[in-house]
Amino acid sequence: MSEKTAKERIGITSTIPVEIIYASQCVPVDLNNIFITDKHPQVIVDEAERLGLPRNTCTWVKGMYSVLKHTDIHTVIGVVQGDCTHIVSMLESLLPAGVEFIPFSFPYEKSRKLLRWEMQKIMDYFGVQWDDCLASKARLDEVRKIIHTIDRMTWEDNTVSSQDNFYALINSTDFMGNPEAFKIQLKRILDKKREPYPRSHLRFGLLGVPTVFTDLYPYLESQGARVVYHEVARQFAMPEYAKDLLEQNLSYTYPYSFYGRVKDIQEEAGLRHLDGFIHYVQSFCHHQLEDLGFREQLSLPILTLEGDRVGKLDGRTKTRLDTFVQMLKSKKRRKEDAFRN
Amino acid sequence: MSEKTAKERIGITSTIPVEIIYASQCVPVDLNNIFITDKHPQVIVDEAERLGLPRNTCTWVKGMYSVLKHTDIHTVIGVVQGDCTHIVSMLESLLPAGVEFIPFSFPYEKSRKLLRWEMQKIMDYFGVQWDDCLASKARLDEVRKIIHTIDRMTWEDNTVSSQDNFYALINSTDFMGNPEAFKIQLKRILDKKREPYPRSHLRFGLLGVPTVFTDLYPYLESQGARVVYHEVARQFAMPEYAKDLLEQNLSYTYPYSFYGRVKDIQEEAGLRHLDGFIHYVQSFCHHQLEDLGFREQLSLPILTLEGDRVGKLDGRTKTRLDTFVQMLKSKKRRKEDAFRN
Amino acid sequence: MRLGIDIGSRKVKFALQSDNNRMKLWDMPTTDLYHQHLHRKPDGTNELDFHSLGLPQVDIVAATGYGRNNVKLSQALVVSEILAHAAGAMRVLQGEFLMLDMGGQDTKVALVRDGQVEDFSVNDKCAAGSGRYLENMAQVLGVPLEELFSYYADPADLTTTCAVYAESEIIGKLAEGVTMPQLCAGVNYSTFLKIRPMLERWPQKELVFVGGGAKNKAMLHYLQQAHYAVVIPEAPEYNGVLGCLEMLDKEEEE
Amino acid sequence: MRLGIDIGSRKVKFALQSDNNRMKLWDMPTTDLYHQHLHRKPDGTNELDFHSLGLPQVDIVAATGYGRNNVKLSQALVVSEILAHAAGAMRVLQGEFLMLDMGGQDTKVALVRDGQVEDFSVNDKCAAGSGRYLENMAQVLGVPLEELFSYYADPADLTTTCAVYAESEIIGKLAEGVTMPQLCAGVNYSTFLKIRPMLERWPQKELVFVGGGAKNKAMLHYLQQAHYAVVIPEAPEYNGVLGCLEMLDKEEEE
Repeated sequence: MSEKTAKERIGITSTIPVEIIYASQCVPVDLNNIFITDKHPQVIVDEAERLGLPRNTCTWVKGMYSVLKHTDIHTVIGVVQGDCTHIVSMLESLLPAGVEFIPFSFPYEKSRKLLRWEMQKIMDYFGVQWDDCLASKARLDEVRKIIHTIDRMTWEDNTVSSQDNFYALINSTDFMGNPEAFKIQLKRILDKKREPYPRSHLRFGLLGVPTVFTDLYPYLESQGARVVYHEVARQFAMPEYAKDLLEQNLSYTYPYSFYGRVKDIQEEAGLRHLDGFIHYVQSFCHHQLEDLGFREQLSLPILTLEGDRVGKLDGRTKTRLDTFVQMLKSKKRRKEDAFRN
Repeated sequence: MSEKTAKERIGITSTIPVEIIYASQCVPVDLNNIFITDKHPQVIVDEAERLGLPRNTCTWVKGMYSVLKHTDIHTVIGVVQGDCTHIVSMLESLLPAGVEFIPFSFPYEKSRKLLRWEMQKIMDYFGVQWDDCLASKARLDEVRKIIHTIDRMTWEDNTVSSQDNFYALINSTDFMGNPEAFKIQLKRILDKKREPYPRSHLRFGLLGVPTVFTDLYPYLESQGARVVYHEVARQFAMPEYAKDLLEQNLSYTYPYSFYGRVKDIQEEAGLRHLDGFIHYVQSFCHHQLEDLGFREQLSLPILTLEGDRVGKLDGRTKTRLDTFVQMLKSKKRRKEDAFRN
Repeated sequence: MRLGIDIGSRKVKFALQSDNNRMKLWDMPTTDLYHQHLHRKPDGTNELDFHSLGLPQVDIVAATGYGRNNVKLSQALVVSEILAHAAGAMRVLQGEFLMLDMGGQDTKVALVRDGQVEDFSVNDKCAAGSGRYLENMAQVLGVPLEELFSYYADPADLTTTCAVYAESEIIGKLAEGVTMPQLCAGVNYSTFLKIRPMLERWPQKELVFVGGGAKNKAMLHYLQQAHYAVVIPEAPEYNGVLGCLEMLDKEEEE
Repeated sequence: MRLGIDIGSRKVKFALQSDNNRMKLWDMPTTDLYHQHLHRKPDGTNELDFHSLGLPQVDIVAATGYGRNNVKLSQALVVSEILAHAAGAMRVLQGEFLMLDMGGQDTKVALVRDGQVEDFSVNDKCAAGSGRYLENMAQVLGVPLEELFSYYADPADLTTTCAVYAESEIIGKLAEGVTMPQLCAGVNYSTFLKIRPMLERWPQKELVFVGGGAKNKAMLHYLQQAHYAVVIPEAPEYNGVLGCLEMLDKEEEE
């Protein structure tokens, strides 16, 4: 390990076995979260374009790039297999001087041996052992347990909003750099105790990467619909957390085969009684290509939403959402009518 | 190996250790080459969009997708690390039924152990041994030797056109499925024996992936400029061919670090007396991001050209080329004048 | 008296249905509506100013179009324009069919089955091939839109996807000697190519073609050539506003 | 008599320099040039028809602009429009400076040093922020282009990048109560944001602003706010054609 001091902030570009960083006393920082929780994320994107990033590049990559230019982060762990090559190009060719880039791969074929090798590499870098990591896994699992409860309350008790559900799941990539403080935030969600959402609300699964829309959830609720399944964000929270650290990172679906994701989606769609899917695709992202695949593999109706820059839902996107909600409600009503007659 | 018959055509999406396929008596087919050498490549792209591929996807990915839909190829080896994730998404989620996808990784950190593991995996699939592959390497190196001669004649003797240079290099990904027939084509280039190009012609290095322009080389020549260095295509031809198969695929720069490419470019720029670079970027490709990196790392003037659909140079691209050529010529003239006085 | 209103990005379309079921159709620029005919209320919603519109007090208003969410008409039943167009299309065709609406910015396709929208698709984020693209190209070629719409034979091959940059490609072809009719046909054909994947998502050959784009004869030709049985309602550009009145009817029935 | 001609995608600009060095400037639609004033020769090149242009026989012609390659004027010295604009800019500034040309489709920046173009950059493939984008937006907002160009204060935040879809965003903001001046300023500011990265490639603060876009007062304001010392030549839209005549002079000297 190259002279890491405790509390040093370590950037990550996507979910990695963050237990290793916590074991080293360093603090993981998900660059995506810094970007999107900024007061003016759009200014951050403008800055990246000003610095010369092509406009037809994913907004998440632009956001992370600007963030790296302006923070005190000197080490970034980047996922070089299992995420996107735009991030790799950015980390490789555009890092400011003095920032070190540590590559991490999720081996495509889910090889136990190769994944262990990759994890060992990061452990060696930070000078920690498997046992240290298992200890930090226990610490994080305490928090994950609450996240899973919140997730269950979202779809089963219907007493947690889509927004709170997303907040809990998405912050599990880095535990906000402080698992115990994060836990307090999560407990606040548990304590909200709201009335269950009405049964008439449509139940959506949101497939794909996190959106850049700032008002998706309230808008959906105003139309009588909710997201009760965040496919990728739920995976960030390691739903299979009970197993060991290696298994946990092998059963994490996102970086591996598309069909592993499909299987997970099919299972959760049944369990959660979904009415349909919203497949969110980020402009210029390779996951756009999977839209066709989802349409072939999944039987529920799918609405594809494309997002580019950060901000409120635009009129075109609202039209799509309205139509999808109104169409599904009318179908449902007709089905119920037919059932009654 | 799953019942491969000799002469079966095996699709590849980028350069891989093609020696393995030849060792198995199967025939490698670079899907990019099938696409771009078609009489109507644009129709192939239209077809991919018709089938539902998003328009803001790289044309090469679209082309390969259509090709796969219409050929008799049942096995595709796709590069899952060291190339782009758009291809991976395409191969994963959109392959027609009955087509098998074999992943191949160039390990990011150039680990000998991991690369050997990857190559062994493909060898096992085809049921061949290292010795068989070394034999086919000897067979291919015969052809590579001619390609390297053609490349040398391009920049040193100035008696080979940019077009012929590119033809020789680009077809080294699959040796056109028939190394001996390819050799005959290459000998024809050797036998052309044209007068050296005038010394006044500007000498360009073309960085980045192959272009989708059909008339770049004649247009450049009409303006008094030539491409005497094809960065990536030259790498396809394995310029370090003398070493063993593993070494050969470790010294191949394209799938590894950006800085490995920069080093190669700097060396060749000096050797080949380049006047400037054209950095070709495919719309929506992650390599677009490296344009900034090249501008920081390389000292010669760089013209960035963006291409989207296949076809002739458009007016905007011609304007860029004209300006670049005229600017460099005028700079050169001024330098020579200053030298004379 | 019932009023339907379709608030598009450039034009607002009105349909006034009198109690004896007579229909009056007209339009105005969207900016005029915003500037002259809305009362903004403290709660952020708006009221149509029937007086300045020269209308009598109207009982029921149904609104559709992009503007419907922004304008938040307090007096209106608000309907998605895709569903409105589908409802409009059901006036002229029953059973199972596709609705194709070509508007100024977006092209929308809906699969209709037994009076119900089963699924739909909208074009992607890039506006190549939109109505605005056709308008721009007509302007560049110096022909009226109606004339542009009449050419379909021997289309020039246009490769530029951007609605703005296609201009220079067209001018270039003109200089190369490609004829005006070929270029007009090329513009239409490239638009058809853009729309086709949306239609082919469903194996369906009955098609109702609506919106301002339905006046494009070349598009009709290409659709028929692709074996679609095409129905175009009268006044196809008013299909959305008429459809939203239809939905009002249905709503009342229930 | 020397004639300069700048063949753009929509307009052709002419500069006729008489022997006593008087300059006459005028323009016409590009399609008119193609249809009425060219003789197509068997070898694929074209000849300007001086007679139909109402011109006397001209000695020397210099041509620039997008159309220069397509038209292949057999009588002309052909010059890249970036170099032509740089040469035009050198008429008003010496030493080291940036040339910023905002045309209808493209924005071009050149770094000029001691009478020589050292480097240049052109905007990317997406036409958001081009002159055509500004024209479209003026049309949507219902203001003349000159008026659009006058607003810079308190710009509305526009996030849509596509020149066509920005329309619906603008209409939406209008409905939300954002004022016309703010929207106009927003259109100008988003264009400035698009151009800025091209300028910042070189650490240079002297700037000659040319092309039709140089009439954009808001753009001038933003450039000055970013600490550029901006020079705008007289008749900036004729800078290219005047520059190509300048290059003819240089050519003759050598």
